[in-house]
Amino acid sequence: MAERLAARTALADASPRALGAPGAVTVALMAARGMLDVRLDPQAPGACERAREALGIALPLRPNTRSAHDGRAALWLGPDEWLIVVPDGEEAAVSVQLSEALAGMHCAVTDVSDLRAAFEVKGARARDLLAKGCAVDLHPRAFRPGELALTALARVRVIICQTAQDPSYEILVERSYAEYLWHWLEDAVTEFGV
Amino acid sequence: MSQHFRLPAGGVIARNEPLAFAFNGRRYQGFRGDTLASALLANGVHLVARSFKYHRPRGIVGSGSEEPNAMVRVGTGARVIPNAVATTVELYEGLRAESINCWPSVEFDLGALGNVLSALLPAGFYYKTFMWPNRAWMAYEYFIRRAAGLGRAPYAPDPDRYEKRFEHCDVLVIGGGPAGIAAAGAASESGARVILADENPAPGGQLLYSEERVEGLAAREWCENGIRELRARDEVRVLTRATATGYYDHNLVCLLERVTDHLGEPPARLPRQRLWKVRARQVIVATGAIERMIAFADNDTPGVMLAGAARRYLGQYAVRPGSRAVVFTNNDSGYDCAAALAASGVRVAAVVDPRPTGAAAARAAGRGIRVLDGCAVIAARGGTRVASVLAAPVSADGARIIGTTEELACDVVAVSGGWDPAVHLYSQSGGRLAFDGVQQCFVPGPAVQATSAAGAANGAFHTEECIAQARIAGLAAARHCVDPSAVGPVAPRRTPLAVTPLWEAPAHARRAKKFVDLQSDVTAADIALAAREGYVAVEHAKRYTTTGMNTDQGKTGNVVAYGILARVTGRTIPEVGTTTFRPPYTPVTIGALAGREIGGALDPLRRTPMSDWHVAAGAVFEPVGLWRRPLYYPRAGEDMSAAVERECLAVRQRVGILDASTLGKIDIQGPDAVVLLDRVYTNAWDDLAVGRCRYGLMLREDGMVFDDGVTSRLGERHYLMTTTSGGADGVLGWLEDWLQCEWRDLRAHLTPVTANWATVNVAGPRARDVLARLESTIDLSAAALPHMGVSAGSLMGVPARIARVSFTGELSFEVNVPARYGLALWEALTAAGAEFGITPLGTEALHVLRAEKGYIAIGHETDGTVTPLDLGMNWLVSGAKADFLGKRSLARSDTARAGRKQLVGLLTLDPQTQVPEGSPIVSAANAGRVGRPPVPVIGHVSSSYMSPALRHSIALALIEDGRNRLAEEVAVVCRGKPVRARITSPRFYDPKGERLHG
Amino acid sequence: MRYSLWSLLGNAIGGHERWPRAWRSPEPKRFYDVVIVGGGGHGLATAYYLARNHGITDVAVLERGPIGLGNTGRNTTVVRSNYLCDDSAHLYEHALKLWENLSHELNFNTMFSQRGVVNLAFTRHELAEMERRAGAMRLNGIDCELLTVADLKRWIPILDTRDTARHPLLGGLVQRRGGNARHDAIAWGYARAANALGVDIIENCAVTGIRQHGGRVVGVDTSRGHIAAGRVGVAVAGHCSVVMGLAGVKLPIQSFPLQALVSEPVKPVLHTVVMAGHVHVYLSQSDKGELVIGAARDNYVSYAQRGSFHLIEEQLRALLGLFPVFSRLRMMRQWAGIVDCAPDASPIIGKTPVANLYVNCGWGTGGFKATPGSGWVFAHTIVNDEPHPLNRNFTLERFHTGRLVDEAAAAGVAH
Amino acid sequence: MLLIPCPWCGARPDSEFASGGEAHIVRPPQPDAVSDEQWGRYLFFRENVKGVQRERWMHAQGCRRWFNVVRDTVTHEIKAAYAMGEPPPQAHR
Repeated sequence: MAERLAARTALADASPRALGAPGAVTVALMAARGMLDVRLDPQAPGACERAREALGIALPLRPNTRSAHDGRAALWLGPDEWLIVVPDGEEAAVSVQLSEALAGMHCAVTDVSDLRAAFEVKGARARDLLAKGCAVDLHPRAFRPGELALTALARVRVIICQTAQDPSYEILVERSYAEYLWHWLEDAVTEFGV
Repeated sequence: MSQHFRLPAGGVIARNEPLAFAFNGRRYQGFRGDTLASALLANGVHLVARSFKYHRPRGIVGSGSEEPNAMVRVGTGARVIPNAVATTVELYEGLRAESINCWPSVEFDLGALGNVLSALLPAGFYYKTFMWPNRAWMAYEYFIRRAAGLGRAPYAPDPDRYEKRFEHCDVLVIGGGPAGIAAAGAASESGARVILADENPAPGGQLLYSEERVEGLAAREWCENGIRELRARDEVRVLTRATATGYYDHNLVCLLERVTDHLGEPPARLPRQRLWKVRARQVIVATGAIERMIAFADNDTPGVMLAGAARRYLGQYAVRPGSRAVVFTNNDSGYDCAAALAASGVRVAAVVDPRPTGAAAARAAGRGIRVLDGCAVIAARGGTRVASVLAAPVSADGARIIGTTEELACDVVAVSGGWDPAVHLYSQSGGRLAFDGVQQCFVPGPAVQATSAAGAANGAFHTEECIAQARIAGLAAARHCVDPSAVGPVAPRRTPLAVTPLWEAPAHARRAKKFVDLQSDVTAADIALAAREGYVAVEHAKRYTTTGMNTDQGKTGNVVAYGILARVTGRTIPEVGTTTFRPPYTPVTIGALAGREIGGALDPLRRTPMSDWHVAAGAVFEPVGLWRRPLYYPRAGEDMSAAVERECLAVRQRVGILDASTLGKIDIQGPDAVVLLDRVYTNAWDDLAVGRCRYGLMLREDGMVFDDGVTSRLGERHYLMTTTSGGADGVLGWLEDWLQCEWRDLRAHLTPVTANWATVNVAGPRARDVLARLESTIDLSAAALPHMGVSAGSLMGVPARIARVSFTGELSFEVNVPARYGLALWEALTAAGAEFGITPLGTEALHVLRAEKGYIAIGHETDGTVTPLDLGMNWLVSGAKADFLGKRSLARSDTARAGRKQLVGLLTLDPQTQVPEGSPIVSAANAGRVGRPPVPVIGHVSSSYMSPALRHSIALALIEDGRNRLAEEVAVVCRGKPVRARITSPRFYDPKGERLHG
Repeated sequence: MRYSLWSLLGNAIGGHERWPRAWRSPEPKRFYDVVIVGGGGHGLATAYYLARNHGITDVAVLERGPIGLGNTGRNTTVVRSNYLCDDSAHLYEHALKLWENLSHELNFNTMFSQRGVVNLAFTRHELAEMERRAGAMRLNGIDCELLTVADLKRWIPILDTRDTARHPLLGGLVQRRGGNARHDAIAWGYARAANALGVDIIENCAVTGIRQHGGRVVGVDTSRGHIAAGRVGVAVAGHCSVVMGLAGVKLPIQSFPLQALVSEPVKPVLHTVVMAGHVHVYLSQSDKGELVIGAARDNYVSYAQRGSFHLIEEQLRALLGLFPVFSRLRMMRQWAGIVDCAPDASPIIGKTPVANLYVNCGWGTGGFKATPGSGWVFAHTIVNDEPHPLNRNFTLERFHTGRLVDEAAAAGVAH
Repeated sequence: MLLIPCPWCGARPDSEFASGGEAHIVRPPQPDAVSDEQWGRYLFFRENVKGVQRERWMHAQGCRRWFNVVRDTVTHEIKAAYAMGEPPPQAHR
C-alpha cells in the first residue's frame, strides 16, 4: 500500500469552514502552514544575524511583535522564543537551514506545524467579537498591525496577531482546543447577524 | 384605561404610544417611557406588595433602584423575573406583573397574621426560641422557610442569552446626571477614550424633571446638548440601562447592561443582558445621591414616599402621586417638591419642617403653602392607603412632642430626611469615607485607587456646583491618563444643603412601628433592642436586626439606622461608622455573570485527531482533565464488563489499538537536558543511549509521587518526555518553574508538543504483523527496535516515530505521526489489522491490562501521599544520585518509617467477587467487628477489576507494612460487608515480562 | 435571663425593654490565668470550654474589632464531618456531636439544620475516592451513604442530571447528619454562654505584642494596655502568621481570599447542602431564602477580604451547570474571608516552641464546621499543656516529620 | 481581578497567571546536610506577610515566563515587578 496518509484539518468534519455575519465580521479556518518553534538567546553573538540569513526574515526583538516578509513570518513568543511560519511543506527545509546556520549554539528548532490551528477574523465588528472573550485592549491606539498578544480567548491560550488595519486578525490556538474555540466563535457572532 | 392621575401635559413620555399592561389580573394603560411604578401611580394604584416579615401593605416609596418595597413578579413561564423592582421595570406592551409573598391577594393577605403577632417577633426573636424540644429546630424551620423569601425561584430553564465583554478606556464616568455629563464632556475634550454609564433608560438624572435653568438653558435642553456632544465624539461610548454593579481591584468596574428587558418580544439574536468588564485608567464616581426616609409611626403606609420620587413622578412621568399632599422635610429640598406638587394641581395641605422658619419656608408661605415649622409628622394613618397624618411641634432634638397634635387629611406624604451620596462604588474601590456634619451624610474621603467622586456623590447638591466640580474632575482624570503625576486644581467650595438631623420622629403611641429598613421590616425599636442587648457595633446591629441585608441593601434606611444607633448608644454617627459596602450595587442576574460559557461550553473540551472516529464507533467516553477519552467500545448487547472483556482478550491474544494522543509530550533540547532529567526523576539518565526510552517517576519536593511517564532520547541533546494525560500541564509548569527560577544556568529548552502529535498504540502478539502491512522506512524487527527502543522515519509517506513502550504488558508499538495524519493512520491500521482481529480498546480495558501486570496508575495507586518506596519501586530510586527533587524528603522520619502503606496485590478468596475500588481494608481479626465501629483501617483498594486473561478478580491495594504480610488474609469492607482476601504480589500476569520482548 | 418562648412572651408584654446585655463589655484586668487572642467562633468556644469543662473562668477573649466578624461572619455555614483521614474524621465528628446539642447547651438557637450534605462525583476517580471516604467514615462510626444519579435526582429535583452536561454526574455521597447553621449565632451564643460563666469578652482590643520571659509567654501588649497571662492561646485564623510572628514563631500557613455570595431571597427551592469540588462550587439555601454559594479560593496571599472577579464567574458557571433554573435569580451580595491554609489542608492545634503559648490555626476553608470541637480540644491542650487525643496529630512538628494529615491530596480540592 | 505587570507582555488580569507564592526562598544547597526541621521550614513555612510581600508569578496563558512582583497583600497595590534571579528593587529590599 504505497498511498500516502491523508491530512485532515483541525476541525471536525461536520463543522463549517467559515462563519460570520456579512458586513459585520467573518471567521475562516486558515489552511495549514509550516511552523517552527525556535529557541535562541538573542544576546548570543551572531545569533540573530545567522538566523536572519537562514530565514530571510529578522527575528523580532520587541516583545509581542510579528515580522512578515513574502509569505514568511516570525512571531515573538518569549524573550528567547519565536514561531517561524512558512508556506506548508517548506518547514522541513527551513528547519535544516536554520539548524545548520545556528550549529554550535545553544538553540532548539522544533517542528510544531500541527501544534496549532489558525482562524482568520476580519471585519468592522471583529474587535467587538474578540472583546467578548479576550481581556487585551485591541483598540487601534493600543494594538496595531504587526503586533500580537499571547493571551486567553474564551479561556483558552491563544496568539492573536493583527494582520491588517481594517481590522483583521489571525488567531492561533492549540489544535486540541480548535473545535471548542470554533463553536465559541460561532455562538459569539450570533449577535452580529441580521 | 382612565389614568386619572396622569397630568394632561409634560413628562418625558410618548403620549402617542399607549401600552396596555396587567397588574394582579387587572388591566391598565401607561405610555412608552413609563416604568411599571409610574404607570401604576398614573392609574391610582399604590398598594403593590406585602412586607417581608410582618406582611404589612406596602406602596411605592422611591422612583429608581433605591426602591425598598415595590418587589413584584414580572413575566410568566420561563421568562419570569421573581423579584423585579417595579420602579426600574420599563413598561412594554402586554407586560404582566403580580404581587409576591402574599396569599390570597395583596389586598387581603393571611400572612398579615405576622403583623398581629409582631410583638412576639422583635429583631432576633428566632435566636431566643425554637429550642424546645431539643433538636426540634428543623420542624420549626419548615414553616419559617415557607414564610421567608420573597418571590418563587423560576422552575423552567432560562431561554435568554447573556453575553459578556471586556472593555478599556481612559476615563470611566459612572452616573449620567448633570455631574456625569459634565465630567464626560470635559474628559473627552482632549480625545481621551471615555465611557459614560447610566443605570436609567436615558441620561440626565434630576435634569429630566427639574424646573431650574442650567447655564442659561432649560435643564432638559442642557442635558440633551451635552449628550448630543458626547455621542458625536468618536472615542466616547454612552451606555444607558447600564448599572455599575461592582468596583474591583486595579480599576476593574463591572457594568450590567439591560439590553432587551424593556422590549416585550426581544429579537432572538440579542442577549437579554450584557456584563461589561471595564478596565479604566481613571474612574469618576458621579452616582448622585439617594434620599433618606424618616422613621415615624406607620411610615410604611402606601402613599408615603420620598419627596424626590414624588418630584420625579410629576416631572418625568407627568403623574400626580395623589390629590392632597403633606410634605415632611428636614432640609430645603423638600420645598422644591412642595412647589412642584402645587404647580401640578395637587393641594399641598402643609409642609411639616422640624426646623425653625427659614428662607425656603418663607418662599413657600409666599406661594400660599402652609408651613408647620418646628413640627414633625409623628404618624401616618390609613392602612392600605394613607388617609391622614398627625403632625405636632417637637423639641429641637426631635425627641419629644411639645405641643398639640393636628391631623392633616392627605393621600400622599412626601418625605425627605436628607440625601446620602451614593458612595457604594467609591467605598468598594477601597476609598475611605468621611462624615459631613453640616449635610449629615457620609462623603468620599481619600481615594486608594485611581478614582475621584463628583457631584451629589461627592456631597455637592446644587446643580451648578455639581457641574463645575465634575468638569474639574473630568479634566484632571484625562490629564492623569497622560501624566499620572499631574495635579489638577481643587474643586470649588460647596454651598452645603443644610440638613437638621431627624432620624426618628417621636411617637404618640408606645407600640408604634417606625420603619427604618422597609424591605427587611426593621423598626427603630429593633435598633434600640439590639443596642440594649449589647449589639452596639454597627456590623452587629446590622446582622442582629438584618438592617440593609435585603435586595435594596438598605439604600434608603442604612444611615437612618446609624443615626438611631448613635442616639441610643450615646455616640456620634462617625463613631458608629458604616457597615462595609459589598458588591453588587444592585442585584445582578446570575445568568449574566455566567455568560455564554454554560451547558456544554462550561469548560473547554479538548479533542484528539481521532475523536470523530471514536464517536462514530459508539464509544462510551470518560472525562480525563479537559479531554474525553473512550472508556470502552460496546458492541450490540454488550454492557461495560462484556465489552472490556472482549477488548482485553483481543490485546492478550491478537492485537488492540488505542488512541494515546492525550498523553502529555514535552520536547527537551540542550546540552543540559540530561541534567534536568536527572534532577526531576528518581532514576539516573546519563546512561540512556540515543534511540532508547526509559520510564521515570517524578516526585514533589515532599517526596510524594505526582506523575510518571516514558522519556525517549531522540538525538544527542534531544529528548521527548511523555506525562500522564491529566498531569501534562502540571509537569510542564513544574519543569518551567525549576528551570526559570532555581536552575537558571541549565541549558535546556522545553517545548510542549502534546497536540502536535497523534499517538496510536498498537499492542498484542500480532502488533508487529499489523504495522508491517504499512509502507514504512522504519525497521520494526526486534533487533532494530527492541523493547523500550524508539526510531524515527517515514510511514506511508509522512514523518513518524515509533517507540516500543508497553503499558499493557504485550508487544506494543506507540506510533506517533503529525496530528493532521492521525485519523488516516488510525483508519489505515484498522484496515491493515482487520485480518488479525484488531480491536479498539478504551481506558477501562487499558487499566485492566496494566493492573494484571501490576503497573501503577497515577491517581489510582498514588494520591499525593505515596512515595516510590511505598510503591515498592526502590529499584527506580537511584542511590548514586546526590540529589533529585523529593530525595531529601524520603529520609524524613515519618516518610522513611516502617509500617507505611505499601503497594501489594489482593486476591479475593472467592475469585468471582470484585471489590469496589476505594474500599477500606481491615485486618482479618477485625473482620467480625466491622458493624461495631470504630475499627482501625489498615489500607484501601486502589485498583480492582475482573481479569479476563486470568478468569478471576484482581486488585491492587495499599496496606500498612503490606510487603511483609504476603499471603496474609485480610478483610475488604465492601459497602459495610467484609470480603475475605489474601495479600499477594501485584504482578498477576507474565510477572517476568517475557511477552514484552517478542 | 434564659432565652425561651416564655421569656419572649414575658418581654413582649413589657415592650422588650428588659432584655439584658448578651455579654458584658468590661475593661480588661491586668492579669488573667488564660488569655485567648481572637474573638471568632474558635476563640470564644475555647473560652467557653475552659470554663465549662475545666472550671477555669479567669479568662479573657481579646478581639481587635467586634466579635465574630472574621471568618465566623463570612463563611457559607456548612457543617459536616465527612472527612477521609481518621484524625480529621474523629475531630470533625466530635464537633458534629457537639453541634447536635449546641442550641440547648448555649441556650441560643444556632439553627443547626441537619438537612444533609451531598458531595457530587463527576469522574470515576471521584467515585472511587467517595467509596474510600464512605468506607473509612463508616468504620469510624460516622453516617454516610453513596447515592446513584437517580437517588440524586430524587433527593434534589432541580439538579441537572442529564448526561449531555459538560461534566455529567456519576453519583454522590450524602452525610444526612450534616447541614448548615446560622454563623452569627455561634459567635454570639458562645460569647453569651462564656460570659455567663465569668469569661471577660474584650472587644476593640488589638494584640500588638507578645511578651516572653525565659522562653515562657508572660502576657500580651494590646491597644488597651498590657495584660499579663499565665497562658496564651492564639486563634486568629487568617492573621495567625501575624500574631504568632509577634512571638517569633513562623508557621506553614498562607492566607488566601475565599469568596462567597448570596442570591436574593426566594421561597424554599433547595433543601440540602450541595458540594461539587470538581467544578469548585458549593451551596445551600439559608432560612431567609437566600442561596449561599461558596467559590474556590484565590491562590495569592491576601488580607484584603476581597478576591478576583473571575472566580465569581467560574463559580456561577459551575452553579448553572448543576442548576440551570437559577439563571434568572440575581446575586445580591458578594464578599470574601481570609482563610489560613496549611499545605495538607488540616489544622494546627497545639503547643508552640514558646512555653505556655498555644496556637489553633490552619483551618483553611473548613473552620466553621469544626468550631465546637476546636474549642473543646484547644481548651484541653491549654489546660494540660498536652494535646487532647483528638488533636494529638495536628502538631506543628508534622511538617518536619512528614506525618501530614493530607485532606487536600485525598480530596483533590481543599474543601 | 488583579492586574499583574508581566515584564514582557504588559499588565494582564491575574486569571492569566499562576501564582508561585513567596519569592527568594533559598533551597538548601546540600539537602542531605540539613535537619528534618530545617528541610520542613524550607518546604512549608512561609512569611505570609500582611503588607508588602515579594512573590513569584508566571504568565501561564501568555509568554509562560516567571518573574517577581512586590505587592501589598492588604491593598493589592503592585509596587514593582523585576526579573527572576534579580534582587528586589532598592526600595523593597
